[in-house]
Amino acid sequence: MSNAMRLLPRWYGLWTGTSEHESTATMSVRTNILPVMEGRGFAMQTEMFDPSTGTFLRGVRFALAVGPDGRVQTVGYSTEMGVFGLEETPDDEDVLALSGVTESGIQLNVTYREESPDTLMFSVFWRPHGASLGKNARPGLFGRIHRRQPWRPPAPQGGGNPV
Amino acid sequence: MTTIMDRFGPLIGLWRGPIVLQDGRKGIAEFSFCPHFEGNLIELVALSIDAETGESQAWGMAHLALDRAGRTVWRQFNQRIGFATLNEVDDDPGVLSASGSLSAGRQMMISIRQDGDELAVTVSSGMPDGPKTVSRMRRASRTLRERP
Amino acid sequence: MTTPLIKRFHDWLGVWRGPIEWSDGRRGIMEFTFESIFNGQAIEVRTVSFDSEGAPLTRGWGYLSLDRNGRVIDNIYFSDAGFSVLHEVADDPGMLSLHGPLPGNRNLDVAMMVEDDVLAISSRLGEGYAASDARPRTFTRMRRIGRSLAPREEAE
Amino acid sequence: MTAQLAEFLPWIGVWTGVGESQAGQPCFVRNRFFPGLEGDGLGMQFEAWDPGMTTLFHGVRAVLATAPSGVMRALAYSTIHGALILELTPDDPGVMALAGESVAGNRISVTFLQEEPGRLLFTAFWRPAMHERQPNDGPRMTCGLTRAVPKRPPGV
Repeated sequence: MSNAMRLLPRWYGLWTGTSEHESTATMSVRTNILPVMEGRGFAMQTEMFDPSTGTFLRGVRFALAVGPDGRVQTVGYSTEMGVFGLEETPDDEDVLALSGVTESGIQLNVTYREESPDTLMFSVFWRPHGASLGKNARPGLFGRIHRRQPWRPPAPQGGGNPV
Repeated sequence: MTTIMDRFGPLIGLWRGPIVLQDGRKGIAEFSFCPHFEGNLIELVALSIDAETGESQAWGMAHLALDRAGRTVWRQFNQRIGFATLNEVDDDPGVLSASGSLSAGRQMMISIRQDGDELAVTVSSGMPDGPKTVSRMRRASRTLRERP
Repeated sequence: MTTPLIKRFHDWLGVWRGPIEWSDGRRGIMEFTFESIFNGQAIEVRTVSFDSEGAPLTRGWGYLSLDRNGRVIDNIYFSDAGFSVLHEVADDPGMLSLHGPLPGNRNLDVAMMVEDDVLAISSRLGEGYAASDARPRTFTRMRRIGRSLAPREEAE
Repeated sequence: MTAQLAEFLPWIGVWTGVGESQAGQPCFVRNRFFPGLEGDGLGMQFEAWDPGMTTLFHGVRAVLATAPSGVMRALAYSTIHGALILELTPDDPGVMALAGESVAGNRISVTFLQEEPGRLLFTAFWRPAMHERQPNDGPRMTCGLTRAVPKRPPGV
């Protein structure tokens, strides 16, 4: 079984955290991982915001599924790069690795590593298609997201309530 | 309003109706178009359902967006042919037609004609003159039929 | 990260479909979708039934959650009946039985069970306080469609 | 879909902003409106986080629908108040005002007000059941929300 179809059911849920963009800006990240197509595929829906103003900055939606030829690929769209199709590439057993070329001719490499059951580290490299990836190239985007339970009020709802 | 929503905004919503699949099976088709990222992307979830048992006969998803040059791009998956990227081809006004190549020299073609609360869809994914999937759906958000 | 609610209804999560005949004679396909929300704090339930041409017959929406005593609360909207808050009543293990008031001095009973990839539901819309058992019930048996949508634990 | 519900259709999409919770905490709010009940209702997903998005202070999933009587209500699940049914109270155009009681008896009020085409003002408050029945003064949550519109830079 591919890493994707083994890891994604485990990663089902709402994840949030922060991301660095080309080591210049820090963004808040919200990623929703959920089954689609009646559980036969999985979607990763990510939005990134300016943490001080709450303004939306960029977003990516993709769905992964197993094709008739057994390859795991995506239907995907990024507000920065448009429509894209990525394919899963072999990697360590706790890593989801995807790569491909976007419609705007950008070579894209995306990885999610499970650091713990509720922490994922992700990185995204991009470069013009055909250009080589420099030996110590830094990812354009990298960060950590965490899956947590919502805050619950102490019973009864009269206690110290942050909302 | 984004240019893609300008053209395809009326598709947004859920459609359902009879379908005859390319392999001859009959069922109920369900197409759900939803806008994302302020209408820069339209996501389609598609299903064909056996009218007797409710089992899913076919399923898939697609992304409809504009490329850098402003052309409509249709990136899709369905369980029979897998993944394909289609580009818009000329057709009558108000009709979305897109085509793209598949493996082994096959060609995929989809055309969607929306007219008020009616949606006509034709899909072929074999040899150009091969059998097609054909469906006529109606907007599902109509008021419910009165209970007897 | 499993919650008490997901531990109990883990197997229900996903899409279910099957034929239905309403007590008033309408016939079609019934579909239920159970989706875990807020990392398992509640389950959103979306329902639709449509006839053989795809024309919609009924629509519904609900939220399953646990009250402070660990019993199920199910607040629902159903196009034939309106809004209600249903509370769990005692029944056999594995069976979820819910009861609640509806506007207009009516009430709703629902019993649901999942067994071997079949979701069986029996429901009854009743009038008045006298809970006469002669009122018609609507039964439906739906099969799981596709795969379970349950969050998978670290080690199964 | 009723004309009253259709009035809110232009709000479909994601809205975000930073504001202050009823307890005075700074928070980041994300709210999404989407077609629900196959287009016969309006779905809502509301999340109030701390600015760094490490804690979900309050999450709500809901659908606004029309009861058979014609009254419009929001069926909801809140991570704080649990199962809710709130009534859409009559108000000016461009205002969605919802009010009701939770199962625990807390009184809840939620309002979205369209200030400009791309801007909503969100306010909400809840009062414990035993709180004396005075009008709307007292602390509340407020947050200005703007549409999440992607900025497509040239090049990449």
